[in-house]
Amino acid sequence: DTLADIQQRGKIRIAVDLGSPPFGMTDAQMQPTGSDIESARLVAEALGVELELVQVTGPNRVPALLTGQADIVMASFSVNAERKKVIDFTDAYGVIQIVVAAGSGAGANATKPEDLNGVQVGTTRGSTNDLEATAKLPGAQLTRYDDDATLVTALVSGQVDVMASSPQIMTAVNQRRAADPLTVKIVLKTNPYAIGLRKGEDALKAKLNAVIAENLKNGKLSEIYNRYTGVPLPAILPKT
Amino acid sequence: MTYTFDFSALLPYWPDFLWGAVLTLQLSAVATVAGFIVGTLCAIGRADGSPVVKAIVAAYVEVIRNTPLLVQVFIIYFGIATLGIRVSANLAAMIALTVNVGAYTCEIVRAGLQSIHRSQVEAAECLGLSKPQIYWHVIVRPAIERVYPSLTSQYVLLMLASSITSQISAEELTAVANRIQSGTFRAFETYIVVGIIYLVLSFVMRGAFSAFAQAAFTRRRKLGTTL
Amino acid sequence: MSPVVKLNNVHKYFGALKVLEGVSFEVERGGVAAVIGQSGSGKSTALRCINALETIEDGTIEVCGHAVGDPKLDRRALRRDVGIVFQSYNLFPHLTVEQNIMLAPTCVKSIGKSEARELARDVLAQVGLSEKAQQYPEQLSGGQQQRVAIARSLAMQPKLMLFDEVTSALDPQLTGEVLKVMEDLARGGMTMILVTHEMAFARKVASQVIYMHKGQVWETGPGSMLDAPKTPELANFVGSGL
Amino acid sequence: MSPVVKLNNVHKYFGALKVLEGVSFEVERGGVAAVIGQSGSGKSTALRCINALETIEDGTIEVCGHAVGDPKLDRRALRRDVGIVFQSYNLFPHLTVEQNIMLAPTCVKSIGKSEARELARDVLAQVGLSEKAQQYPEQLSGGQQQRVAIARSLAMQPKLMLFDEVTSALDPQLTGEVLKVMEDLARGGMTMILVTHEMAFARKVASQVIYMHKGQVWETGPGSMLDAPKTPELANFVGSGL
Amino acid sequence: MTTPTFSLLHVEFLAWAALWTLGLSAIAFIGGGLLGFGVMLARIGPSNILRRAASTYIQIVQGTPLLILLFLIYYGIAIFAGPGFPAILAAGAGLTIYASGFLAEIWRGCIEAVPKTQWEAAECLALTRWQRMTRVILPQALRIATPPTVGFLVQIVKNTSLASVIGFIELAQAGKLINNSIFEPFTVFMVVAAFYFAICFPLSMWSRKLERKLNVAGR
Ligand SMILES: Nc1ncnc2c1ncn2[C@@H]1O[C@H](COP(=O)(O)OP(=O)(O)OP(=O)(O)O)[C@@H](O)[C@H]1O
Ligand SMILES: Nc1ncnc2c1ncn2[C@@H]1O[C@H](COP(=O)(O)OP(=O)(O)OP(=O)(O)O)[C@@H](O)[C@H]1O
Ligand SMILES: [Mg+2]
Ligand SMILES: [Mg+2]
Repeated sequence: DTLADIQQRGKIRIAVDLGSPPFGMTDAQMQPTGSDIESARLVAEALGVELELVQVTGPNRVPALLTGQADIVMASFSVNAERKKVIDFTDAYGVIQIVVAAGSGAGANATKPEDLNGVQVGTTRGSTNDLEATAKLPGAQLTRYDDDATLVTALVSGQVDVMASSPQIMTAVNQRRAADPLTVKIVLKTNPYAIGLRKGEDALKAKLNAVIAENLKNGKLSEIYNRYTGVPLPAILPKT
Repeated sequence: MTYTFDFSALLPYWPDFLWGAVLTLQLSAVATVAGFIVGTLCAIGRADGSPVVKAIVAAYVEVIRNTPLLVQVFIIYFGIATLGIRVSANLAAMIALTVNVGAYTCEIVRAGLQSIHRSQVEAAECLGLSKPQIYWHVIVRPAIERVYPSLTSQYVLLMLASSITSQISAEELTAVANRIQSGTFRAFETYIVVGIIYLVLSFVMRGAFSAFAQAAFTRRRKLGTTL
Repeated sequence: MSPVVKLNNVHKYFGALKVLEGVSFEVERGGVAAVIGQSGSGKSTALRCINALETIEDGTIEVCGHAVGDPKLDRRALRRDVGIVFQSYNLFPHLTVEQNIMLAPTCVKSIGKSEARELARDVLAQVGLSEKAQQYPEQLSGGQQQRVAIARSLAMQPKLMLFDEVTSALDPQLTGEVLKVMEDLARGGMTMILVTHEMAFARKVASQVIYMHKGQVWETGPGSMLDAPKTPELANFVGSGL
Repeated sequence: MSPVVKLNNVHKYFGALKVLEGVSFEVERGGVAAVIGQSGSGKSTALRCINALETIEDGTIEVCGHAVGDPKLDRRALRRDVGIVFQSYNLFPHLTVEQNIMLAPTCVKSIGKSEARELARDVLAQVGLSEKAQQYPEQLSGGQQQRVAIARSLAMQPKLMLFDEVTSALDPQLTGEVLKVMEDLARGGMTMILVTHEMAFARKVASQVIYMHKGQVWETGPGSMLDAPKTPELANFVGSGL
Repeated sequence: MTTPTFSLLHVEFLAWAALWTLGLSAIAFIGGGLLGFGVMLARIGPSNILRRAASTYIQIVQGTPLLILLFLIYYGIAIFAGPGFPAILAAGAGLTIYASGFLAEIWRGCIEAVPKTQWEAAECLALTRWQRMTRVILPQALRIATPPTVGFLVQIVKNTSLASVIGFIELAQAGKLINNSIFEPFTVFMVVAAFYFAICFPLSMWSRKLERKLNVAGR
């Protein structure tokens, strides 16, 4: 029972992805920051235990859980059916859209998935974005990077001009790509994201759900989300 | 141990593994050939070029040999783009691997060139051969034959090191593995399978190299000894 | 008839070391010159200067009409006319005997493969090694290797052959094989300069003996001069050398 | 008095190559056996078999009471009784002369350092190299190195010494030094088997000459047998060897 | 939100990360050295089974990309040894295994470069196998082994960069993190490369110097 373990050792190990701005990143002092990190602090505080951040990359999030590297994952961890087969999710504590965004070059006039046939589209390997883009953009030429940061770097440096990722990533890109900013062309999906945990941890899940519900109600989660992504959370989060 | 092994989940992905392996071999093959040419020319330049050429080659070799391939891959992939040239990840990977293995080839071939005794060159000079002819017939060919085992090892290492290019979206074997494990969530099994594929690839590559040696070096075929 | 080789007051230094100090001699067409002298007296260096393997500090060397000291010298043309054989054979280990011999004719004279092979057969027969054409150097004895080296030079049909102690790495029996080939060449009218320690051979074959001492030609004359040395150095050398 | 070494019908093959084909001989305590024969006749191999460096296919070898062919042979015990010196010295290059000599006594016989040093002095004196104790092998001439190798073996106070062409890498002068040491040993009553090419030495020192040919003992007898060979092979060997 | 540019702060951050790179290299070298020595002993030892096992081990380690090895260890440790294993141990274990495979082979070559006659001479002096090894062979092999060992150290330092893929923050990962926040890939990775060069180049030079010395002495 992970909850008992956490309480016993007085410390919770939360996996975060520092390569996924603005949810997880480092600040100017190279300290971890981002909405997920803030939310993780909230969770640790609510449980009354110390927080230990475990760094993971996108593709490593599920293995990190399954192999016990971390107790829970808070890394813009979108809920989807495949993942639910192997791990559990709490209620959502945020949403993330999957969009196709493009600059003025290739894909500038895209309005539907077929318009992207043969176009190079960057995404993050193994993420929900990857799965969604693979399913919905069968004709596109998907270019998969290991983490969001590398994707952003690729977009900023001009290695690719079209992305299938979140609006937050697009914002991060545009800060560095003033000459030819990306705009959203197609919304592929709106996904809730939630805390990931191993299956069968019902006590922990209940506890976390309570923490989320409370902090949604008191507006703390929305405030954090707003602070980092620039938009408030929707009033009602989709069910997970 | 709470983990149960399940390799069957990977079965449907065998074509992906296959294509990943094919791309890995392609990357290595191109880098091997190109790196060999670059390295050999550099070795000649370092042995016999003007002081400027020598200095440039020396700097190239030292910089490459003393920095990680991972960093070289990033610099080439993003650096080239920053200059405004867009290359595909595969091409960038090939360039990076070529640049990398070229430096190592240069060092190995140089050792081979140095092992050719001066008297061999003098003998060829005295027979009236021109400089390029001497290089080709008397220096480079036997030198390559001598260092062939080292070259083989280096190119097998290159094939293994090409796994790094997954970081810049080249869809080679390791990239495929990363993608499959995040689809199946069978990380450990995936990496075991991929590890075995790499092992097989390295045996295949060694086999191919020794077959090539058998065909190319007639003397070795006949006498069974190395130079 | 002008001489094939003519050295005039040749000086050669290695840094501070004066190896040749005014060497002059001539060899006529068809002549066989044996160069003798103590170790370090500059014999090899003189030979190497003749073939432009070393540059000289002073003096002139004329070989088959080429001015060797001239900076504009066409070395490759010179070397078509001059063959040289070294003590250490210097065969190419990665090539068969035949390939060793064919290399220069095909590369330098642009002779076709089959013609070159023909040529290789001829010269191999000349040195008595016809059956070794497909062997690699390491499969041959020292004497056989040396004879292949001679054949390789002969294949270029040089006007002048230089031999630098070609027998001193060989045991007496193998030496005999190589000397026989050289005798045949001399009888065939080839102009030759040979550095040798084999006094008996020099006496027998040479039309001219050149005794070098301390970087100079100390004494020169016909083979018979070895029996009646004029200088005490040569007397001493002949006495101890045999 | 039983023999120190007794070979009986020893067979030794390297793969298909039959190197020893039924070798039998004995050496008495205090005897000096000189093994002679052409290159490749199996002399070194016989010596190596005696010291269990090679296993044998058939026959028996008894050395100082050890049954060498026996799989349960205690090799270390055997080697305490047998010293061997090779053509190529095989000194340990990273140790000084003294350390080379002290190594085995301290390691094997557990003798104290100072006692071992004493011992080293003694054997070094015996081979006439007292002043070289602190040198490294590469600082010595070939003959000196060979004498150190002998001293190193002597320090183990073996009952039997084997010498394998210990002088053939040396020039005549150095050879003389080493032979002198061996003569002294023979005079001191050491049992020895020596493979040698020095017929004169064999004649002078050996109590018994063993002529090997094609992996067999072809002829054996006292030193004088060299002057009156019974077999044409030995006659031929003695004739050409000198 | 203004985007910061590359500053001294980042250099300092990289310098700290470089210390981790050094630490990881040290773990890998020491661990790999000990393990590699054992593997090497098994590889040249008298036991047939051990010899074959060691040889298989070496072939597997040398035939698998370090990246895959690291992934396997990272997840493998968690599976078999339970959770909570810090990344440094996974990275250290992976690099240790990697280094042991290569060092074992390098050292085997050096030991075999000691002439066979030295073994025989030692054997004929009745030394035990262990004494032969420690008193006669190893001291000689050590001299030969130093240059290639130092040379391999360079490989280890460079290859610690791969630990970044399992989230261990060393020099390469630090570079990635900085790049996340400032997006100047070219500058960042050039500086990272310079750090590696500053560590590796002196080692390379040292190795070459040793090699030259050995060649001169061996002549
Ligand atoms: N490349 C070189 N650099 C410096 N000194 C050299 C060089 N080649 C030869 N010498 C020196 O020049 C002198 C003459 O050498 P050379 O080889 O001509 O003598 P030699 O008469 O052929 O002797 P030997 O009979 O030993 O071959 C010797 O003192 C030798 O050390
Ligand atoms: N380890 C080995 N493996 C295979 N063949 C060997 C080996 N050692 C020796 N031989 C062969 O055994 C034969 C006898 O060798 P051995 O060394 O005993 O001859 P030898 O009489 O000592 O000759 P030499 O006078 O040249 O030393 C030779 O043909 C040799 O090639
Ligand atoms: Mg000379
Ligand atoms: Mg022998």
